[in-house]
Amino acid sequence: MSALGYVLEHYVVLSALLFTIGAIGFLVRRNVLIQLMSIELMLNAINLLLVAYNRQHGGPMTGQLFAFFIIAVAAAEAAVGLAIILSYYRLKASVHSDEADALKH
Amino acid sequence: MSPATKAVFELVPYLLAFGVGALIPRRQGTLERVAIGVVAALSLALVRGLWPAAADAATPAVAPPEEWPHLLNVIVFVPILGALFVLFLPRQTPALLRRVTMGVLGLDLLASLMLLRVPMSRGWHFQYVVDWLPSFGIRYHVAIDGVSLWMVLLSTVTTPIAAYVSFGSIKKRTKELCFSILLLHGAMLGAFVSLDLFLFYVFWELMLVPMIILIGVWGGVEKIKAAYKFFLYTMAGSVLMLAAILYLVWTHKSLAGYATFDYLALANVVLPRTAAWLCFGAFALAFVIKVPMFPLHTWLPDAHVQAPTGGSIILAAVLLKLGTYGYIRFCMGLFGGPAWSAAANLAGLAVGGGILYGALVAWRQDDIKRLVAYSSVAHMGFVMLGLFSGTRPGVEGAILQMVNHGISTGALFLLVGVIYDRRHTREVREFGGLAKVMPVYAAVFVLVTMSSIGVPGTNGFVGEFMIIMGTFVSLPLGSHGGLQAVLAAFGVILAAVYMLAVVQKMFFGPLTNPKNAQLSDLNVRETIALAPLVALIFIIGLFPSLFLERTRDSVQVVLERYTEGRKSFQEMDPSSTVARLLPRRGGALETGYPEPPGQVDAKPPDPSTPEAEAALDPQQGQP
Amino acid sequence: MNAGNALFIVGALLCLVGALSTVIARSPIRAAMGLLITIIGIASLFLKLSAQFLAAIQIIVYAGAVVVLFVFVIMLIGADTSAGPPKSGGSVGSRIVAGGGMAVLSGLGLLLLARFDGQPVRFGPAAVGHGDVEAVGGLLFREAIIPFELATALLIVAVIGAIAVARSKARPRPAPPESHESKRLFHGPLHPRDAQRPLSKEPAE
Amino acid sequence: MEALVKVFPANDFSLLAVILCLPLIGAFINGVFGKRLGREGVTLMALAAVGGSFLAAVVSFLVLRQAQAGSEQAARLTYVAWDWLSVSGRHDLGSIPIKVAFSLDALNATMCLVVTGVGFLIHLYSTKYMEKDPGYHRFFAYLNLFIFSMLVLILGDSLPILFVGWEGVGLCSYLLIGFWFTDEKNAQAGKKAFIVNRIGDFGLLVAMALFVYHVGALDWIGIEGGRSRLLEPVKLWPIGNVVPLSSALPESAAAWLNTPRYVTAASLVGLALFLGCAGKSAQIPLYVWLPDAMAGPTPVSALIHAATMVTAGVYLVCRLSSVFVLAPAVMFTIALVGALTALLAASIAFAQNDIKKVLAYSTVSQLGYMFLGVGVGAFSAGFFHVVTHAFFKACLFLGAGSVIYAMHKRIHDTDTSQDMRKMGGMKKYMPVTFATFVGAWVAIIGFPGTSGFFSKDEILLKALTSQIQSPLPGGKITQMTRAGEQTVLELWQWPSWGNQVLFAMGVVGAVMTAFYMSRLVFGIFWGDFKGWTIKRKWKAPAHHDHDDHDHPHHHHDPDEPLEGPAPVESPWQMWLPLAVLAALSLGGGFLNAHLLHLHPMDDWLGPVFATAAQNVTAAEGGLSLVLAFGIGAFALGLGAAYWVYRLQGGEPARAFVERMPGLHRWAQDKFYVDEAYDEAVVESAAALADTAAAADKYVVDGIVAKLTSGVVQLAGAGLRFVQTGKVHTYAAVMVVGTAAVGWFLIAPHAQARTVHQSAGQYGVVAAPGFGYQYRWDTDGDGQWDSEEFSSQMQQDVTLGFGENKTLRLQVKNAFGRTAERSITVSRPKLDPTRGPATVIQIEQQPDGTVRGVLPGQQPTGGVQ
Repeated sequence: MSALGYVLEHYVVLSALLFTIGAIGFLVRRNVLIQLMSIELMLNAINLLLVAYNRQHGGPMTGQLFAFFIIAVAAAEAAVGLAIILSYYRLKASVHSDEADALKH
Repeated sequence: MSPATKAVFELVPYLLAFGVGALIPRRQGTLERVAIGVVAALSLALVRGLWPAAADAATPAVAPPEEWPHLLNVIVFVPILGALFVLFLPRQTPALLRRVTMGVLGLDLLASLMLLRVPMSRGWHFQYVVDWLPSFGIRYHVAIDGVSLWMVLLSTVTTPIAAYVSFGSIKKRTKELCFSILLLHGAMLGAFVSLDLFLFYVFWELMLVPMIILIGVWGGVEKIKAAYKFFLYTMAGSVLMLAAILYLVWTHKSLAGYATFDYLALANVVLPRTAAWLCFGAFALAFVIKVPMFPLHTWLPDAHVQAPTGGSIILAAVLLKLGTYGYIRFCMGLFGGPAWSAAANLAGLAVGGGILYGALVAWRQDDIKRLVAYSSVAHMGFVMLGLFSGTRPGVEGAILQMVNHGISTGALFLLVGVIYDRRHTREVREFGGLAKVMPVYAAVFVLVTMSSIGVPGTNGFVGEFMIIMGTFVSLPLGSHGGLQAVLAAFGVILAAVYMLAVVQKMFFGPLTNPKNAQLSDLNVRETIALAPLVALIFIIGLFPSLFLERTRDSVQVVLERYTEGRKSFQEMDPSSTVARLLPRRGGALETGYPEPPGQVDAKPPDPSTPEAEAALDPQQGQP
Repeated sequence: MNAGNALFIVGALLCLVGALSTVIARSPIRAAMGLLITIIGIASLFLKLSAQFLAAIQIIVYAGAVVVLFVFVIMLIGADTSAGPPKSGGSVGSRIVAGGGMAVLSGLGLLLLARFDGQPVRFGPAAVGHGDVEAVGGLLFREAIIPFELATALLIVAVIGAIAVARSKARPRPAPPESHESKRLFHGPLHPRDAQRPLSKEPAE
Repeated sequence: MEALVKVFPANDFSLLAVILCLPLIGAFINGVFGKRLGREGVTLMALAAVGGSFLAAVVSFLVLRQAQAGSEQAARLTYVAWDWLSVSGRHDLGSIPIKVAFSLDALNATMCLVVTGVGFLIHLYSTKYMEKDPGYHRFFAYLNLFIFSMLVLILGDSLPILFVGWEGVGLCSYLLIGFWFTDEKNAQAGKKAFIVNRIGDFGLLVAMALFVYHVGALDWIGIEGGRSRLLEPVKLWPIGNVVPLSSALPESAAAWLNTPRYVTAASLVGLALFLGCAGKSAQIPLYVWLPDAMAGPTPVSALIHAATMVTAGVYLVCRLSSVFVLAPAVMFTIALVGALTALLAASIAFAQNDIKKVLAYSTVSQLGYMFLGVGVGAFSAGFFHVVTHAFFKACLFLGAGSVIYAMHKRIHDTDTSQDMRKMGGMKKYMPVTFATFVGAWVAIIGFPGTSGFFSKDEILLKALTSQIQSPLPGGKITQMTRAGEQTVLELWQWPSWGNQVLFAMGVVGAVMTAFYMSRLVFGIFWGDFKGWTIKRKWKAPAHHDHDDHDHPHHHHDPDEPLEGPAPVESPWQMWLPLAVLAALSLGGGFLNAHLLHLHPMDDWLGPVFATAAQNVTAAEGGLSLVLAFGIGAFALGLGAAYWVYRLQGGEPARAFVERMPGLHRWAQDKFYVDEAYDEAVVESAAALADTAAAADKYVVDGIVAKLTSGVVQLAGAGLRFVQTGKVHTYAAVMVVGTAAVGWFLIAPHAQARTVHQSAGQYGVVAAPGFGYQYRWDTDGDGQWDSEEFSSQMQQDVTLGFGENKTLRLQVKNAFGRTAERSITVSRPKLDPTRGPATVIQIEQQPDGTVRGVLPGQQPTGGVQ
């Protein structure tokens, strides 16, 4: 038990679980808001992985830097994504992603 | 005699020519008189200036003037920068836009005339090389030789004319028009002078955009369809060419150890049979579509009919030449072997599908522009035949015929545009007896027709004659050469049939259609635009050696490369799948050869191994 | 079991519970709360991995901005919007295939991971200053200055884009119907002017 | 004279440039500035140009005589203007420069005099004839341009320069025939002339190509010098590697088809050249344009379509006589075609009423005579007929023009004013015209002592006696093959009956000529005037005061009897040329009167034809026979015509027409040759063009463009169904795709690539994958090197030249699945004939390190 949290593989598995949960959430849920949150989950999982590996390698903190930029991009993505959701809601009065099929027609 | 008096005496013939030229027009304004006078004086200057120096052997041989390395950059980028500059001008001032455009084009013309000061000896001239994307071996490499020289001059001469004519008939969206023309001009020139295949490809594709805009915005009723057709045809060919370029570069990299897109380096790559055939096919397809050759020609009539006059002139005069130029430079230069082997069959196609078929179809057209478009197919068939013949007169004639076609067909499109501006129809049956109301127009039309059907004394004859003679004695065409030359000569009859039929229907006979009774003759703008073309028709027809002189050495080089390519192709074991890299020839022909990046670190030498098998990928067996 | 173990267990549990509740929650507001929990868990794990700066950023940006934004939007739209029945069949089949496939894939991936033999990699001692603000900041402003500036540009563009997308177009309002007899009947004129008599407070002319 | 020779040396005889340039300048000034110069200016310019040219020609002639006087060789005066272009010879070897060069020798000096001299007279005539035409300046510009082109044709020193003139005169002919272009018919005739001529030009182009290939020269000297190379055989069939459908044919037919057929290059060249000559000189089968060309103004008909341009074909045969005589078959063809043309044209001329048409067919017929002459090898006789014909036919045409000019006073319709049946009795009204016309008439029908008599009898004599010898010893070309000596081709021999047939045809033609020409003359000048009722003191109605060709449809009601003044003689500008030409027609024969042993012309031309004469044999004697037949033919023809048209008033002719209306109609409608050509050639070409146009629209465009776009559209329509628009569907597909990629990454793949490290050193590198482990069998014993899987990805192999080695590789993935593959590495044999692809030059640096450098310029071959 003493190794818990001090071994890289633990973080890798945790990150994989988080990512899987996020991915399944994204794939299964119809609510765009929750899909967007699932994406955030996946991004966080990746961040965790990056930081964990960076911790293992030590040296220059490029992994952390990368995570930093991912956070920045995630923020931007959330802002734009939410704006799109708002706009979509105005148009369709719904937040169900499977009703957005205007491109097909 | 003092230098001053001498100079005055030197000037006398020019003044005389100017005077005669200025006297020619009747009932027209000063502008026209001055313009025609200038054209006459310039023609004289051109003839005298290009006259071989042997005439005055008494004067000691003067060293050719220094080549200014940036001249080609100026020629290519002046129009492109001009296009960008035009974007910053207000669209409410069409007159200013037009003046700026004409100024830029004029500047470019003057700059391109500087090219004539240097005799076009073997090798590259005005070469300028600079790294562009070194990690991919892409360089900005421009240079000119006797082949591209005339292509560059052809475009710098015809584009201003096309622009000038366009400004007369197109009044809407002037800014976009100016932008498109300038960009198109720059891209065409760039394609003619690039020796880096990547650069060439960039210009080749860049050219498409303004041309589509020209057709699609100022075109006729079905302009969008025509623009699409033009685009899709050209694109289909050029993407395959890109694939072939990449394959070639990749092969070169695996052979020589460094990547380069440079023509000079890639010309030394000898591909194995199948690959060579495929790459040749990809290149040839791109060029053959552009030329165009049967059966890929159907975009041309549509594009011509729908394009505005200026667009048609540029399309016929310059754009099509990129196909033939590309064939000379790249197909014959890079893939001599397949090109040689395919020449006989392709020449059959050029004769049957181009010269004869094009003429027959042209005969049956009611729309004059469509007729001229099909006549283009026939004329370009001649050019291609000359190239396939692979003989000196054949290729020289083909190059000359490219220029001729640009001038004659350009002038024909211009003339069709004149009548279209007045009547808004191009149907032959709408006209008849026009010679009565538009005598000058009729005279010029007949003259250009004569040039188009190759009456001796005009430019058309010289090209066709050389091509036919070259085809007859051709080695690559073997025993078919004679038959193909005879059939091509037969095509000359058909040319007379369809062109004279249309001349007769349009200009002769009674003036039946009352709508034609009040048509005005050529106006000042049209006369000025036509004058240089008419002058060139005679200059080339009478003094073709002025032009051939400057292509001769380069054609020799092209043919050497061609036979050499064929030789190394034939020497290759047919079952081999291994490419080879020829050693560098060096000399003037390979100045600007891309050097490998730095020096190559090699393992300690093993004197007992005579070979460097960098290229040899042993074949893998099956499990 | 020391404090480090405990921190990891707590962080991991927070993450998993939060993630699951995000995905499972019916109401978006609950999902947002789950996301918040996950983010806090990740932040604590960052601390465990001696990435103090990132942990702070995580809290500030995610908890402070992103989740708040989510909550705002949920409030704007209405918290119960997802309650309605699906209008178009709901793509049940695709969702089952996708979700199931993903689950199977992940399971196989974990199995693959388990198949690798080899010793688990233990972290060594963290270098001094690893992941603190000074170190990361120095790196950010020295070596990664260009990406950093690009990130700022991206954020600005994103903000502008978000505004542009979310802003409702000032559509011309539909002209009010000429006469609503019923309204007139029951409510009287909506405005005194409509009653064709001067407002009581306006000076009569 | 001496001074002249000094100023104009023989090898830089710039007087030729003067001869050429004057008409060109005239054409330019008249064409461009003519309207501003006014009629007088144009007249002056045109006459000065051609007159000056004539004077220069005379001077040149004298200089040439001077040069010729002392030598046996043919004297030549040459002038090189500039280099035009250059082509190359067989298999692109050698260079054949084509210069804008002109030369003058006895042949073309004579021709030059005729062209400029007759040209000047016709210019003079035209100043009056065309006086009232609004296109006066245009007319003279064209006419001057024509003279220029004609001079280029005859003075050109090489075939291409001749071709320039050749097409140039065709162009001028086109412009002048269609001079009154507002009439559709004229424009049509011009077009026809141009296109038919182009067919001939095609032959000339082919001939030039053959010369380039076989002789390697295009200038006269070079062709004559290299003519023996034309005797080589040319395989005509099978063409190239075309194999006929021999398997589908019976044995004998296939054998017959596959037999190579040879002809001599000379025959091909001769035929091709003759096609050109037939086009320009209106011989069968290309004669149809000439009668239609009469749509042009009459002086044009006189100058171009009688005196000068149409004789260019004869000139060309004479010029290249040394080549033609190498092909006896072609010569016989020329003679036969000439004789046939003479007969055919004469028989059509019987039934024509339009005086210009009669003269046109007469021209065709006379041209046939010339070809008959040159065909039998009597070049100087043929050429002499060119000269005399120029005199009398120009005179006849101009005389006809004079008559038409008179008729035009009241009849403005072109066709009617030229109708012989409207004329008659002109003798009385136009005495000068009459006298000159009669002078030319007696010449053409061969009245003893006139020019026509001498030239025609000379041709008839040669037709009877002269033959072309086989140029090859033994008459065949043999070739050594494995089966022994084989005859490749046997030259065609001149048949023994050939001369008799040709002579007979010539005599018949002479009779016919005498008959129809007399019919023409009797019709015009004798009898009563039938054009209109002659009234003294008749005054022109106001609206008829101009003679305007722009309104040719200004018809009178045909039923209404016309009235008008008596026709009057033409002004001096018109009759002076007539008189000069008539005098020449009568007296010109003494230039070559062999009967009187007077033959300065033959002596003069002798050196030019000296080479050709080696291949011609002429039998002695036959003179009295020919004389008898010649005079007999003339007497018979004239007598018959006199009897029919004078004594019987045309009654027998009418009776003949009534008895055989079909034959007459046939002849009148020119034996329907035009119609047959229309149906056979033009229509089939048009049908071909229609097919091509339709094919282009539907088949080519259909397949290349429409089919392609159709396929794309169809594919698009199919793929639309895949696009549901539902996000979750896409997501599911994506997951499936991810799974596939994942599977690919995990499944074992035993792939490997070989890398070449250094000479003989190769590395075999296995492909990486998730959880892969490898084991190898490098020694090829079928046993794994070690049973354990390891992570060793690469094996190194050393090979000698031509050696190869097989390795086995097994890959195991994380789930224990394995895959196996064997890899063969081979090193190519050392091939001494092929150099290395790239030579790496080894350099030792000063610091002792060794570096390989890609050399700049290394010869191939490498270190052996």
